[in-house]
Amino acid sequence: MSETVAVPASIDTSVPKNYLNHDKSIKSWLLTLDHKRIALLYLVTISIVFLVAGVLALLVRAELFTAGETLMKPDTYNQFFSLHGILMVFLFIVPSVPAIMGNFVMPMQLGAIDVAFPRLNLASYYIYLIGGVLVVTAILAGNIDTGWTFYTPYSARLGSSVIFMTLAVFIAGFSSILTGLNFIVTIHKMRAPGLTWNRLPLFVWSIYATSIVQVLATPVIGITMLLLLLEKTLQIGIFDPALGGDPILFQHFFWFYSHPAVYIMILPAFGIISDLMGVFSRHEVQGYKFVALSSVAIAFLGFLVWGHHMFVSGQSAISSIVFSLITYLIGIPTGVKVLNWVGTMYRGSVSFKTPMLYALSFLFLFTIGGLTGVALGVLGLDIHLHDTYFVVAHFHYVMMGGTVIAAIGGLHYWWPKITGKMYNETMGSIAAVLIFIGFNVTFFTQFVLGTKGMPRRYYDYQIQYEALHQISTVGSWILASGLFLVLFTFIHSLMKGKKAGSNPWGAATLEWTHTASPPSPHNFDEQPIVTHGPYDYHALARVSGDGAAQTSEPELSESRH
Amino acid sequence: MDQQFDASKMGMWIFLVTEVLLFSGMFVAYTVYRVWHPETFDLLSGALDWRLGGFNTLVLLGSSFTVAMSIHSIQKSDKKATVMYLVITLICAAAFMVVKYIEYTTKFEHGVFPGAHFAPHGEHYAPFDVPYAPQFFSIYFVMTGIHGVHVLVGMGVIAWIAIRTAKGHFDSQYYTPIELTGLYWHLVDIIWIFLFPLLYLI
Amino acid sequence: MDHASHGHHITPKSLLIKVFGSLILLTILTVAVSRVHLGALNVPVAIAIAVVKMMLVVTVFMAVKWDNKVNALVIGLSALFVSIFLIFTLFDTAYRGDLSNVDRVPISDQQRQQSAEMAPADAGAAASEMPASGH
Amino acid sequence: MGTFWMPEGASTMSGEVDSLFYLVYWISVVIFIGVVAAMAYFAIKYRRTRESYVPPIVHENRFLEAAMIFIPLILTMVVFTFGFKTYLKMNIAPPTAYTIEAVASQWKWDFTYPNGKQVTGELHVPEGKPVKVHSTSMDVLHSFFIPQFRVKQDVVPNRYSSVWFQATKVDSFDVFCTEYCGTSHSGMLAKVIVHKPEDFEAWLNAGDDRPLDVQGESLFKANSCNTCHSIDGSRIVGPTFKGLFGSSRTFADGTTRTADEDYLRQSIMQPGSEIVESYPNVMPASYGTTLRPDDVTKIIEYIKTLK
Repeated sequence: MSETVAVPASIDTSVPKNYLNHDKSIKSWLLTLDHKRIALLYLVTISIVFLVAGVLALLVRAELFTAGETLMKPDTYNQFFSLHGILMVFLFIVPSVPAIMGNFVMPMQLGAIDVAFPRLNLASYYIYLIGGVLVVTAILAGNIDTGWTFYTPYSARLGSSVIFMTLAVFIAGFSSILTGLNFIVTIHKMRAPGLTWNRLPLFVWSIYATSIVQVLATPVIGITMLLLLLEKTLQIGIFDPALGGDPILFQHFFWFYSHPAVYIMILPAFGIISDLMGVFSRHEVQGYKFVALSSVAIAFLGFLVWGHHMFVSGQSAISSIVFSLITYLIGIPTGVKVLNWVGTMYRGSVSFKTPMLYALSFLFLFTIGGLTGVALGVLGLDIHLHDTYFVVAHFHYVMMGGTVIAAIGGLHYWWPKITGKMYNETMGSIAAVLIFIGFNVTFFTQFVLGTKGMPRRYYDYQIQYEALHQISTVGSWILASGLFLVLFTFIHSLMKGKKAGSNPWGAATLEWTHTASPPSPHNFDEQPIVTHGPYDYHALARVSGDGAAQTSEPELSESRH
Repeated sequence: MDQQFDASKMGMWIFLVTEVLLFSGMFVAYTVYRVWHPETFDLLSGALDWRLGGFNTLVLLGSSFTVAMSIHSIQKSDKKATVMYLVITLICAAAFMVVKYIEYTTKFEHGVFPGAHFAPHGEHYAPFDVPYAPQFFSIYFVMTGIHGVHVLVGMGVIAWIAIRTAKGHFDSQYYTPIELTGLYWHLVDIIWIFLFPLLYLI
Repeated sequence: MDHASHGHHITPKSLLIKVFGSLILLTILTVAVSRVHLGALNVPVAIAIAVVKMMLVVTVFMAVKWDNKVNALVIGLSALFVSIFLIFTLFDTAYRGDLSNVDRVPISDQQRQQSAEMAPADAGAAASEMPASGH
Repeated sequence: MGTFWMPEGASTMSGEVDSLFYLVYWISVVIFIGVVAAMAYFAIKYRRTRESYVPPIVHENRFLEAAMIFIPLILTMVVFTFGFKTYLKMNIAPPTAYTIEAVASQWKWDFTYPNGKQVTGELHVPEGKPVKVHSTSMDVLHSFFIPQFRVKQDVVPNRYSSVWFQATKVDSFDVFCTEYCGTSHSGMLAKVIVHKPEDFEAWLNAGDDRPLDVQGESLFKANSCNTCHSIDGSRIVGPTFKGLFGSSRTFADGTTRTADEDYLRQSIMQPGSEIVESYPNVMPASYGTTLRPDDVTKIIEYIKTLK
């Protein structure tokens, strides 16, 4: 691991030609095959979806501020919470990290010039866009109030808008499948010389595991939505009990996708956190192999537990027992990850830059989310907690406290690479703290609401729940102000940000060490050759020549053990 | 070139996996209803004509063989033979679809529709009006319908590939599109290998 | 990637023909077996023959035998996950109602059975068409 | 009055579920505090002081990694075992249980007792006796949930499912529907009223001697009519009932009709037959089958009083 990578000359030159400015025409953006530009197309589109779905969430919370009618009628409320769920799940959180950061960062971390199939990559984006257009059509057609789960027979009896919505989910699914396919092949075939599987950054490992889940699970939501469509149009009677079908079978179909899908949502976040913990502790990620393989283990186990959403559905006791038992097993690789992240800071050099603040709040929130997940897997206990606010709180802790927090942290981390500009560290930190506080005020109260028996998807509620609902709604305003401050920080950075160096964080992965910020259109001016692991800061220090004097030798540290 | 070929082929295999999982939903629905109503399903396989199904099986196996032969030929740069085999494949696929069309229309004429509209009449079909027969025919129509769509898509791609071969786009050095189309076509064949006994025979 | 014809295996014509022949024979066999009444064995035999046919197509026609091992792994994975989907769903549907809290038989079937018992004249016909579905 | 987390328990099962909850809760609290404390300690102790300092490599400790796998494995298996035992108890009703038939429909609960007595929106049960609620749904999925009893079970169309419980307190509690079922999902409430056994017998054998319009008012609430129809003139989902009787109705197709008793009966039994102008056609048709004729008369009597 001693010798040396010639540092490409381009990193510190001020050559203006980069992927952002080498061709500025609109056509060059809309028809681009460059994974970085496609990532930005996704970034803009997905941010709009997040904004819309987030505003819906604020309206839902505002309606719940008082018992009875506060702002809107029950039908409006039911549509708002359904659209919030559908948009957030199918159009925001599933594509978010893989499509934005996976697309932008992963090929560069591999030392590749692009993904394996650039045209397919662009096609995936447009397929996603068609899905989005269909969602808008469905909204305009009105009356989507199924929740994001589309349970039959309720969904099979609604108006034509459900047809558009199921089609939208079907098509958005294809985008997800093709992205996953593209990434798997890219990771297998496009790694730079010397980049063995043991030297892959953990972000790549997690994107790899995610992609496998995408490819294996998403087709099933496709066929499920197709069958639901046929149930509606031809009354085929597979899921509708009035025609001799079985509504619980629909739930099996739905959750065979939708449970692995929560790992599609959370695994990339794990990858971001691993990278952040390594870089901002300037320390090898503890138990690298365990962390990497636990992603794969979680991806696999994620397919064996879907029935834990159905403990009170009327499914057989045998399946409840099997699903419950396997559910606990997922806790183990997840626990391995959390403890290794904490261990990464041990004897490290911990910096409290904004991305690290997000990583630390991820650890805090995700631990709560994970532990409450175990509580929900307990057979006798889930009967009480099922379909209450406890579940709502749990998955927001995992999905928002986990994925969204990690995604925002990752966006801060890669922002200098993406735009070539630094953001304002003070504003970034304030936003991170606001989000952390707002999030806990909003959702921790919902755990209490849930154990007290407040059912989810309720427009109106008994007066004894009002105080807790009000705290939660106030929390949502703090959370929203934090998120808007993030948006403001990024816009401020675009207008007034300081120019970023090629490697402002001192990271050791290829996207920082071998490219400029922002990168050139083809990422690397010469093919990188990898000689050390992704978190080997000693090798980095030797190569770049600075800091060598302060480096304590690895041999020395071993003897100190 | 090799790198690209490898990547494309792996991409194709992964795509085939998604196809398998797509069909798996239908196979699960079939198994669940068969386990619940075994006698009904046993009885209803008799409603389908195994001779037509069997003929279609042979035709599809034949087309799989000719696709394999077309790849064999292009690997030896025998473009004429390649085009010939691809055209035979197309003819087989067309024959398959014609038989499928006959099967569908006969059923529709006798009121055998999927699901709620199931109202069989006529000497052959009337005895099959039993509980859960609509489920059987729903599954039959959806499975063979999705399979039929795959055959049609395959026909389009094979026609395009045949034209490109005739134009001389491929030789033993570069024939990735033919190989990938072949993989897809074999999968369509494999799905039918399972559909035939499950629906027509048992 | 260093053998003949640019690194690609050419499957011999004779082998392709042999496999094609076997597939035809197996198709005839599966039809023939289905005509014989084997009772509970009919379904497993039919599926076993279909699996053999699939293996032939996959290994020879799709040339997996000579292909990169990763692709074989990919196929194995798809088979694994289809079985997971099937078996875990059957854990519920085949054992629905194994505790006393859910009825095994849907209400419409219970009513059909009741009316069949009340009208013994029809019972014979109804039972031969749809005996005790749901079990 | 319950604790910070759980509401006051009122069935023989609630104590067991609560101890399960607190077992998981305290294990979780200990793990959580451990993780966060370690995180905070490491973050502060090893905070970056010199910008260019590269810390030494810490080699992974295989023993520690193995412990991370085995300790949680043992803990979770313990929790599983307890959860499994409770689950079986909650799902297997004692054979002696007193069975009440329940029918769920959008958006109400109808209960029928062994002696034929029918009640909507109120589940009367005796204290100290196991009670089994045997239920099905007329339309879509619903779920039967009583937080104080810690019981919940989805109610599925075309299939019977049941919950059982043994109440331990004479009091009344809420029954919630926890499976989303349409517009008035949150209005699909009922009360479970626990009597002393002798009071329960008396209730079971008593008729209702209140005036028809007063009974009608109870039915109006029990059948969740109030979630779509106001009595104060405001518009919710459907038309208000205030001043409805005797008024002239204009329909979507332009025709008009006076709201007499025949009209009201038809609107309840076949809600889609005449749609009042500017209102959506969303009222469930199931009222036509789940309401008894004399119930409809009582509701009409109640509407007559709303001037």
